[in-house]
Amino acid sequence: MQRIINDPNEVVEDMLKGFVLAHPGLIAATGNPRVLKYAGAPIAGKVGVVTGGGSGHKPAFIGYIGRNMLDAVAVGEVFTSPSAQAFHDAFKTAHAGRGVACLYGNYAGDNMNVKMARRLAEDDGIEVKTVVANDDVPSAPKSEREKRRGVAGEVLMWKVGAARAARGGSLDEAVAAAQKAIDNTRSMGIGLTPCTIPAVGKPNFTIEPGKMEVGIGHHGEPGIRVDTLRPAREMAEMMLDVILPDLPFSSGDEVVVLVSGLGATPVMELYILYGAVANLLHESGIKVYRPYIGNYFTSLEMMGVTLTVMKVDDELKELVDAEAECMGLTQFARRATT
Amino acid sequence: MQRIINDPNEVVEDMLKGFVLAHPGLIAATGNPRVLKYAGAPIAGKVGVVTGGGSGHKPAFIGYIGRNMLDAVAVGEVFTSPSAQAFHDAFKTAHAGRGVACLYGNYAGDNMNVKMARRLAEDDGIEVKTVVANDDVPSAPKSEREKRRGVAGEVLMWKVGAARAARGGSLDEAVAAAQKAIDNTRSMGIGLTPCTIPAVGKPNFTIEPGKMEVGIGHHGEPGIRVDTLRPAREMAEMMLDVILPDLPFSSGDEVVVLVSGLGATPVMELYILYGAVANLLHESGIKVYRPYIGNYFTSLEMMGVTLTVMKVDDELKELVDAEAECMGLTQFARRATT
Amino acid sequence: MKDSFENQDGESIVFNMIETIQKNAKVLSEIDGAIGDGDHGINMSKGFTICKQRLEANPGDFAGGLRTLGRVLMAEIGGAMGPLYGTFFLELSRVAGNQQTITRECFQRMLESGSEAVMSLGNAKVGDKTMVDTLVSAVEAYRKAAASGADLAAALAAMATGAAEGKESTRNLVAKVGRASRLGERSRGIPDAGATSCALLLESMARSIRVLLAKE
Amino acid sequence: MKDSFENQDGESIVFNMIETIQKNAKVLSEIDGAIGDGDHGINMSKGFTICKQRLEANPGDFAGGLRTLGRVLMAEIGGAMGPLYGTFFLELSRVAGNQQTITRECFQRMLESGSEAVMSLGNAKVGDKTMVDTLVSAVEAYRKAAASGADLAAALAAMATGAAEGKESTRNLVAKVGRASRLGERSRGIPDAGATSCALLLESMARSIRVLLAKE
Ligand SMILES: Nc1ncnc2c1ncn2[C@@H]1O[C@H](COP(=O)(O)OP(=O)(O)O)[C@@H](O)[C@H]1O
Ligand SMILES: Nc1ncnc2c1ncn2[C@@H]1O[C@H](COP(=O)(O)OP(=O)(O)O)[C@@H](O)[C@H]1O
Ligand SMILES: [Mg+2]
Ligand SMILES: [Mg+2]
Ligand SMILES: [Mg+2]
Ligand SMILES: [Mg+2]
Repeated sequence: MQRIINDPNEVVEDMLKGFVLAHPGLIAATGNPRVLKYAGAPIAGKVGVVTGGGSGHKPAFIGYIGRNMLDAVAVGEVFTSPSAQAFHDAFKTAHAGRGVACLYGNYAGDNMNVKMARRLAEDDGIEVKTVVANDDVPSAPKSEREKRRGVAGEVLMWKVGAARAARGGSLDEAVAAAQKAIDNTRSMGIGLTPCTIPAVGKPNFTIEPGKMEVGIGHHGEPGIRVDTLRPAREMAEMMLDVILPDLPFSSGDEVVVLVSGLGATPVMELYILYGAVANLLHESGIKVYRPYIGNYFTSLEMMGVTLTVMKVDDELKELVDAEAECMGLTQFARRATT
Repeated sequence: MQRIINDPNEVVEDMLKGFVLAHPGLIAATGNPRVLKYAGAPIAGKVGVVTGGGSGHKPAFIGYIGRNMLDAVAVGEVFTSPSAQAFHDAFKTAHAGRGVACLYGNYAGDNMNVKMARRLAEDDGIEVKTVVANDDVPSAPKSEREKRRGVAGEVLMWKVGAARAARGGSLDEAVAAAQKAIDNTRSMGIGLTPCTIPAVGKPNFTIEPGKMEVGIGHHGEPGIRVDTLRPAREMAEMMLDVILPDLPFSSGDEVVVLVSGLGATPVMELYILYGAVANLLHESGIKVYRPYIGNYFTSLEMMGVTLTVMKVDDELKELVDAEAECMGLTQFARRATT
Repeated sequence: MKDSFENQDGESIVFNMIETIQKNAKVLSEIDGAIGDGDHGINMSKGFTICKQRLEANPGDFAGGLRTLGRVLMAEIGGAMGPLYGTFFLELSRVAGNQQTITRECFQRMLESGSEAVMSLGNAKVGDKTMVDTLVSAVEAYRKAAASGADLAAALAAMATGAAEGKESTRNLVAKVGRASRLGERSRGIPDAGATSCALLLESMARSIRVLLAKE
Repeated sequence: MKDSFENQDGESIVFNMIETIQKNAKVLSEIDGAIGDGDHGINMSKGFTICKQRLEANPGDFAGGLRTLGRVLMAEIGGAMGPLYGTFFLELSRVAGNQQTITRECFQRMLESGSEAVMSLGNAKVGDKTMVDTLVSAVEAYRKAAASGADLAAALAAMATGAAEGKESTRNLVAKVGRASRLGERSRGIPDAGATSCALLLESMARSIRVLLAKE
């Protein structure tokens, strides 16, 4: 295990220490060591925007704490949901009197911990509403969409929900915007190598060289099949063939595309894939309104990629384009030169 | 080779296509397929700022093309200097009448190609001045500093030189600022795994599991020794023990710290390392003015890290803090919340 | 042999469960590693060890120990195990809380209430290859023994056997929830990690209580 | 056997060099792979192949072919090889450029001028385990043969032998520049890739010119 760590059981603690030191003025620690917040939070008059999830997905989740982004994040062990207590404390941290939008991914642990945390927050008189991301198409058939996992589409859900809240939206409005974002978003991943949780010390699944796991999840959850490794342009086709019919996306649609590496895939390759995706979308008459290419939601040192497509209308465009400042996604308000 | 590519001999072409498609309004193609430019370049009245280098180092080099950053970049094959022609065309592309600052790294190929390109540019009446980054301390003793390679410190050199040019600096001023930046910058890398050039198909060096190569270069150039893998805090100590005495950095200094992953190391680990670096600098009485942590200058899918430290005065602070917009480093002008 | 024990004497039961988890952490991780992600022992022993520190600083009775354990698991463990085991022990504690003496009937209510809470939170059913298989089999065995007139000690012995059987039953199941579900058919042949830890915990409780009952 | 050849007849010399590089691309990459980064054959054949296309579209004489080759390498190859081989062939072309007939003396000036330009650009010395070892040994052999009265054909034969010897000499050297320098002592035992390609190119030139000289 070729790692830059101290005690493998303390990677989350050590990472959080470094993260807080690295982003003064943007990130602040809180009373709960497993909760970080935006230095400016809670922001008077603003709906609090919160998420939480296991570690090992950088920039997710704490990398999206910031200006016009998330107010507080509950932090779990590597690939493990944060505790109910952490979610509860994150709610309290972000709450400025107008309620809290908890925008998180559909995993058994997260569902349970958020459920318990909401109960606790209710006792405090904090209104919490949730949006559960389920953009990962291969994880369940469309008829069971509520079973699908949340993957890189969460980044767009956060961006949109947080921008709505930053613009003065009510709790219902922020939640509605985030829900609309995720309802219009579909994703799919391809895994090329496994990854190793530091505390475990060896990969807990394998992908043979020359193979790829189509539809893999963000923690190595099983895909829909193992296939021989294909050229980037066939991978793009394969993913769009699953993603596009599911919403469905149709000719004339405008979309945001997010190509996120899983961690160890060189960024060069993400652009190669994007080139293929852009061509195919063009051929389908679908217009890319705005692409994001980079490591937005990773799985430690897995090689591979997640492709995410979100259909946008004027409202979603406006919210995606809003200025944002955080470790994972800093952008100026859209103008000619972006 | 678990890769997201098409023809391994065409990875650079394919990547460039995707990159141009991904950043409309920021990046534009030019007449030379191996030269990309800022969409707004050449900028009337501004000194052109150019670099060039081999591919496989994303965001370097083309990821630093942008507003208040580089105007044009010459692109080479993977780990191979761009041709003299590409440098020459980049100079012409960036030139707006006030000359061109070519800020590049100290590699044999780059030196030769820039030298030839300068000759060609002279014939065109374009004044080109160069700054050669040589921040990699382990690559040669201090007495032979001119032999040292340029590594992640180049990012700071570009940031500073480009900001000076963007603020209306003359060619001499832009070059002086970039030179000052690199003269105050020292770096060192540690490699944990090798990497594979797609066209070659297998790693061209090895690092045994449980070992680390101390002082490794950005293309796997040999380090000063192979050591057993150590905890992050010892790696930090080891690197600072080489970096700090070399400038030397002393108690009371203010520094910019850049921790760049080599590609496949999870970003979590970069923060763990930064936590250790920050503690050690604090103990040495050195104040971190601004840290950058992320994948700023990579080597395909190598695991490992480069630590870069730049001593800053008021001028360097001002230029580092300037607003910038590019794929690799987008930041708002420094204010309370950054 | 007594047929009940005092709530105030029961903290040792919790300490023994902690010791059991600490001792078996490696084994639990190995089982989880065979078909899951290999962290079950790490997750569990982390929570149980923190609980031990709390209890040492702040001793109490059986219900109090269970409450601390449940709270710590809920606060510190996260994942699915934190809320599931957290809920389980908080439910045991809630039912035991206002009882001075823990009788056979009381312990039965504790078990039933705990296992129902786990199932309603986690939505796992018997046969899904989870801790629920252990829990349901154990509670069933306890209930049957009690219904046929067994005393507390005998009912606990039946529970331990039922737990072991429930755990063993997971060996030939295919995982339907959790990380092991990745493997589908390949998850057959290895017992479930949560089912194993649950059996260890219930066996430990049965043993500890029987020791208390044997005391004069 | 003639003792000189016409510039306008010499383009085949360039075509033959191109073919040599294309045929040996795999071998060159393998040699580079043993102690360098394994791309020498790829780099070279890429440039030489582009040159071939240019020449086919736009035929010319010996100097013209060399100029196209030099320019393409300079424009398309990058790395250290682009400017080094680019400079080499541009220098050959420059010296040959205004000569209608290429004599023994002329070819000597071409070689000397080319090898000096390579050394002044790249700063490698004999013994650094680079193409310079081949080049210097070849030029030296040609010069010696010519000085002792050999005709062009014989001087070229000497050059080819000198090139092969120079290349062979790199086998037992430790690399001092370029990527192979990573290996230090371990680079011993394998010839240098650039030295190998340079010997192939010079041998090819010698062979092609001798064919021209033999023609009536
Ligand atoms: N919904 C559920 N209901 C009951 N038990 C569950 C459920 N999901 C998971 N489990 C149990 O959790 C165990 C795994 O725990 P652990 O390894 O600590 O967490 P993780 O699966 O997050 O790595 C499984 O062996 C299974 O018994
Ligand atoms: N400074 C130099 N002078 C002469 N030849 C050099 C020099 N640097 C490198 N070479 C030659 O370049 C060859 C390697 O070329 P190639 O593999 O194409 O490029 P790279 O080393 O960039 O991968 C070496 O075998 C050596 O002969
Ligand atoms: Mg786990
Ligand atoms: Mg090379
Ligand atoms: Mg587990
Ligand atoms: Mg090479």
